[in-house]
Amino acid sequence: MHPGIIFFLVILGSILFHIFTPWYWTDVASNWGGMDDTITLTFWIGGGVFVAVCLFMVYCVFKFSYKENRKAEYKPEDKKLEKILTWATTLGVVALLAPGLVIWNSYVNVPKNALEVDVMAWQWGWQYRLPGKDGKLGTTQVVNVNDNNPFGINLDDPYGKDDVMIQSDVLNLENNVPVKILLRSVDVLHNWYVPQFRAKMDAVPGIVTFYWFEPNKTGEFEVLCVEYCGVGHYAMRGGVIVQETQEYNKWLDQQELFSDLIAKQEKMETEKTKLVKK
Amino acid sequence: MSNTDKKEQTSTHKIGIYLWIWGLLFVLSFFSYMVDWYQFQGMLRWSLILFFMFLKAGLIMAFFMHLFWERYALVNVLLWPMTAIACFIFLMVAEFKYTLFTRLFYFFVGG
Amino acid sequence: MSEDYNDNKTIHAQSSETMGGGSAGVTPDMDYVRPAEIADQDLYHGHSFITKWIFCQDAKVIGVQYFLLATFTGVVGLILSWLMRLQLGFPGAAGFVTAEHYYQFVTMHGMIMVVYFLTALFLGGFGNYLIPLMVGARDMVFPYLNMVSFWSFFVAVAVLMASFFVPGGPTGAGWTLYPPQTILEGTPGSGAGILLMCLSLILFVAGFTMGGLNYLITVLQARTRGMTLMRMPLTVWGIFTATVLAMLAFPALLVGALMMSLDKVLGTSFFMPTILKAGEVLEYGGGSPILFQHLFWFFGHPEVYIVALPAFGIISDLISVHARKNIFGYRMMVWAIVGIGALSFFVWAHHMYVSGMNPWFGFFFATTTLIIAVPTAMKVYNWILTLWRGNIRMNTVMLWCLGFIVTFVNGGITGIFLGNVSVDVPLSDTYFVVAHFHMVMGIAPLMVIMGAVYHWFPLVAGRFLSEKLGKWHFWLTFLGAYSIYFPMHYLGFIGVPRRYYEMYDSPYVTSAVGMNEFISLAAFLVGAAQFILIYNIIKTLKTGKPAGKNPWKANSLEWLTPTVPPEHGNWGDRLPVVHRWPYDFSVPGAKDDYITQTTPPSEVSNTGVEKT
Amino acid sequence: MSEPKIEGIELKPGFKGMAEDTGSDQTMFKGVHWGKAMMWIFLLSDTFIFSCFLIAYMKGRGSTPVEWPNPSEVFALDAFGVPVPLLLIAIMTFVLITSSGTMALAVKYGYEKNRKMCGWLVLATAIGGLTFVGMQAFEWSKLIHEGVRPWENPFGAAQFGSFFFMITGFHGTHVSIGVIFLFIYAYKVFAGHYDQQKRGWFTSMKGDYVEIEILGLYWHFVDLVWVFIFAFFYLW
Ligand code: HEA
Ligand code: HEA
Ligand code: CUA
Ligand SMILES: [Cu+2]
Repeated sequence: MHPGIIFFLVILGSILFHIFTPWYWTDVASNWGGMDDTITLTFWIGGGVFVAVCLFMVYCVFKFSYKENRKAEYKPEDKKLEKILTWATTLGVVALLAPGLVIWNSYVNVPKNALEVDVMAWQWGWQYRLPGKDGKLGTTQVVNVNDNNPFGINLDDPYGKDDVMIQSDVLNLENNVPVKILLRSVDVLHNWYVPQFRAKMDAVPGIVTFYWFEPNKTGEFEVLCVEYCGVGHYAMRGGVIVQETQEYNKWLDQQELFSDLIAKQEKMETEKTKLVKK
Repeated sequence: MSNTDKKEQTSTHKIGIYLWIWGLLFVLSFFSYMVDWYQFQGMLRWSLILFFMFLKAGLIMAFFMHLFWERYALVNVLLWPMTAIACFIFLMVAEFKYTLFTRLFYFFVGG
Repeated sequence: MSEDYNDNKTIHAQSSETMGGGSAGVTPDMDYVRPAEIADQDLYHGHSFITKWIFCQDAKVIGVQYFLLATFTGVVGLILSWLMRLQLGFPGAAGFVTAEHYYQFVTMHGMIMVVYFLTALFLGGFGNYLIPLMVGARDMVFPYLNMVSFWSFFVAVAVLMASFFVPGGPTGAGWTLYPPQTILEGTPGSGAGILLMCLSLILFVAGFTMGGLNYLITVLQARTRGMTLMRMPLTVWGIFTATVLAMLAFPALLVGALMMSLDKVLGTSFFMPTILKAGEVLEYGGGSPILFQHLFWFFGHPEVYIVALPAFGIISDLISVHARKNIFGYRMMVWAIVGIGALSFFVWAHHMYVSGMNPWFGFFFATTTLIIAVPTAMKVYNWILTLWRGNIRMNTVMLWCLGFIVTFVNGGITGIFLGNVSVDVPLSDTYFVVAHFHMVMGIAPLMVIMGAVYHWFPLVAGRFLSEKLGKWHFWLTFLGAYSIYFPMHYLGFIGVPRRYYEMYDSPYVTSAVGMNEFISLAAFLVGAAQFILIYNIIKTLKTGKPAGKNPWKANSLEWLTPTVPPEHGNWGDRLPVVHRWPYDFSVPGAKDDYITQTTPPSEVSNTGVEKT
Repeated sequence: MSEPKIEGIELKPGFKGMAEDTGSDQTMFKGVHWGKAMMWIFLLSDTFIFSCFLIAYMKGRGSTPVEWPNPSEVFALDAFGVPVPLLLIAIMTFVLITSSGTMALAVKYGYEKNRKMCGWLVLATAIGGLTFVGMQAFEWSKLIHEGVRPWENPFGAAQFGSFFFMITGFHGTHVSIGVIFLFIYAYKVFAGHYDQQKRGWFTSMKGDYVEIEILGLYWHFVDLVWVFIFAFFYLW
């Protein structure tokens, strides 16, 4: 069999695989559908070039296979052709880059009304913190983290007192409300990623990173840690539940506040001293 | 590759030029020391430091390392790669500012 | 001692003669080549077995040494990839592949394949063997240093392999070695393993620097008469530019490795912020993990081109020779190589789009990254345009070339996905990335290596490798590898993250269990197919068909040595004199379909060669 | 060093010359000895190493919210009971520049094949280098005595000590290697190896005074790096 045929079948197979594959994106559940569109666009342009280049190659292989008496063309350069190709490629690149940059611009510019969520990562788990009534998260420091202060909130920060603490790896979000995810880590790099939301960012110890999205489908989603963080990396999962406003508020009301925790501790403290006195 | 014939009279530079540069280096070092001595601050300090630094570096490279007398082929090969370093420096300045900002903003009360 | 050297007191009086044939004496004007400006090189000739084969200063022997040692590390990397695939396709099938071991295997696999296998093989192996021959030098300019370079590499490999046997095992931090986890418990091999890794890398860099200086100065300062830069085969251009990249990129790795070792050993906090470990605050604080990532990728991105550029160069030569046609757009090819090399220092943070660096960098790096696609695209076009109206020999070498084009374009296009910053966001750290870089780095350059082995084996060993075995080897490798990595992209789409030991309890992977098994089976097959090559080599060394001089009818100098395989000093008494580029194939009016680089114009005066 | 002359071509100056050199056969750097070209490329690579160190230092210093120690106080030295800022550093700079000057002259006399002068000047350079290393050792021990460690220091940000010891240590290593070679080369000059074209240990090349220039390049580079360290570490 002529090798060209096999190469041809490989190309054909790739196209067919792409068309009929059962494995593709999960349905997007956030505002980042634009990323999917850019991917589709890249598939069209990039895939088109791939197919064109390979088919041209296959054609040459058929047409110009070795013959004793044939002499190849002698043509070191073709300035015009090279120029056309350069510009065509540049055009393709611009067509890909432009939408990409536009989306990135909206990715790094968080809407003002976004709800800030503090996502705290460690080896190997997650917990979350929402701002209280004041709408602001308190500042934190890793050195403050202990049983009495699981988020390491700076005690002298007034904004921190009413923060909502969710010491579970499942986070609830309100549908159609933009959230700004503020990521931090107490030990190594992690990355909080829900494939359906498309967005991700590393949690880096020593700084706070962010990204935002707006969930637009209710349901339960799995959170994956997608930055290698040691042996437990593959098991570092969490969850997100996107709910309509009512249910969300119901859930929110049940959560513990930092001030509750402080009060509880103080109570325990006084009881302890009472016991000791007795 | 001993391509210099023994008898060939290699013309060298006059000793004066070396002594001049030598002297200049001392003077410039003295000046950059004075920047600290007089505790200049802010932009003035920085521009003086960098000015003296580049001047000294330039003199050493140009005259002590003979780059001034080398052919352009060598000079260019040596200097162009510095653009990569320049880019690295430039971006890392932006990076440290950003890091410092997030640290102050999220880790310190009132930040 | 001095009788061990050939002593060239004066510049050879070659100025008025040329190499071409027997027409000694008068040289026509058109054949004029500038006289020699540098004296012939003095070489040290080994006498004993040790100086001839072990501590040998002949670049060709050093090249073979590099090649063999790199292949050894490649086989280790291959076996590690088998173990990984065993776990991924059939979890639990090999009980000893625990999560710890899995991560150690991934790390060592990645590092070995990129640095100790491909870099060493292309630059150390092919570079040493081919550069002096192709530019018409007697040897590398500093043969002694060259020898030390290989032995540093040897020690580096030994240290690396030793890390398998220290307590805690080799490092399992991922080949990117991101701190803080690299040096914290919770990552396998965070004790001795990581230190040995850093040490080994530092040794590698030191050794490579010695070799690299040799390659650069040989190309720049030791070419033969008539050999201008624009008459060098693209192989030399590729290796040369890759070496430049290496000389400028490895420093960042060296610094990163050193600083990380200090963090580990002395407890400095270059990369270590305040860290809470098991409820205790460690004695670190204030460092910046992202700084390491910048240093690593300032090295890491040029590094991937360090393995790509030699491949680009070599493939150009192979295609041209076997399509019996000049490489199309040579000038453009050279500029593209140089341009890609230069640009590669300005794109590094495209590996860090989601690392939490300054978000504005995304714009800069996406733009620079996509710009690289343009020169790369020109190279691709020129390869296929070289095939156009050629006279293509469909032998094994050509098959590898075609396989390279398919896989490289495929991988390059997926690179474009990743380079486009917001498209990278969902794809980063998924199997899409794994598929991208195996296609473009694991498979494409490997195709080139294989093609190069089939192409130059007759030169090195004087015998042809078996075509029949070669074709089996090719098809199994190409089809197998393609069916590993093409479907793997779609794992990335459904959301399977990389560096996952297993995730069978997730909805993302349950639908792809079958695909994972298939990929693993293909990987076993492809790996096994490599032993066909090894068998082929061993068999050929004994019984292969003798090749004779210039069996492929190529033009470049390495085929034109007086003896085949070439001896120490390469050229006998006289250095060759070059009159043209190496791509004068199928020139109209010439009687053969090739004109070697040493053929003076007067001998082919009636042909339509272009002036080069 | 001197204008190269190549039989058979006319060497043009400036960019024209650069284009022609690049386009010519055999060598790109016309008249440049292999060893010298190698040293230049090596130094280029080494520049990248030091640049990475300094960039890392800049990034580290710039992004720490903790107070950075004031170098002008930390490195002050008591002279007659008064603390003089950066005194030791100033002397070290002085010594290093002095040695750079002697080296430059050594190269000059080497080219004039003036064995005696060349030898003495190389030796002087070596001694200058040794003095520098000695003073650096003193500086280190002083700081260590004051409680500065790679992992901590009493004056402020912990990274101060880390970067200080690492960068000056790496530079000091370069100086020390240079000193060793300076002594070796001083011996070789005095012994007349370059006049007799005796083959070196590392290479199959014949000895030549150009090796002094190569060594000189290295030594000036060490000085050059110090200029940057001085500016960024001590003056910032
Ligand atoms: C040989 C090695 C090699 C090569 C050549 C490339 C080439 C490219 N790579 Fe790849 N890459 C790697 C090896 C390589 N890469 C490795 C090892 C990693 C992962 C490391 C790790 O994290 O472990 C990686 C990861 C990686 C990332 C990070 C992904 C992530 O972690 O999130 C990105 C992002 O930008 C990227 C981009 C590119 C681009 C744009 C190219 C371009 O150079 C490709 C250019 C080529 C083409 C574009 C094809 C030919 C062109 C045409 C046919 C013309 C038509 C095209 C258009 C009009 C668009 N690569
Ligand atoms: C050049 C680089 C290279 C090569 C060739 C390979 C080859 C292979 N790789 Fe790998 N791989 C990497 C570089 C490479 N890889 C890197 C950088 C990583 C990232 C590590 C990390 O995340 O830290 C990685 C990670 C990686 C993963 C992801 C693990 C994870 O994220 O959990 C997987 C999974 O399937 C994998 C599989 C394979 C397989 C099946 C092969 C092979 O089986 C494919 C077939 C191999 C061959 C065809 C040739 C082998 C060659 C020889 C044996 C030499 C013979 C040569 C002569 C005689 C001349 N590799
Ligand atoms: Cu946490 Cu991976
Ligand atoms: Cu890259």
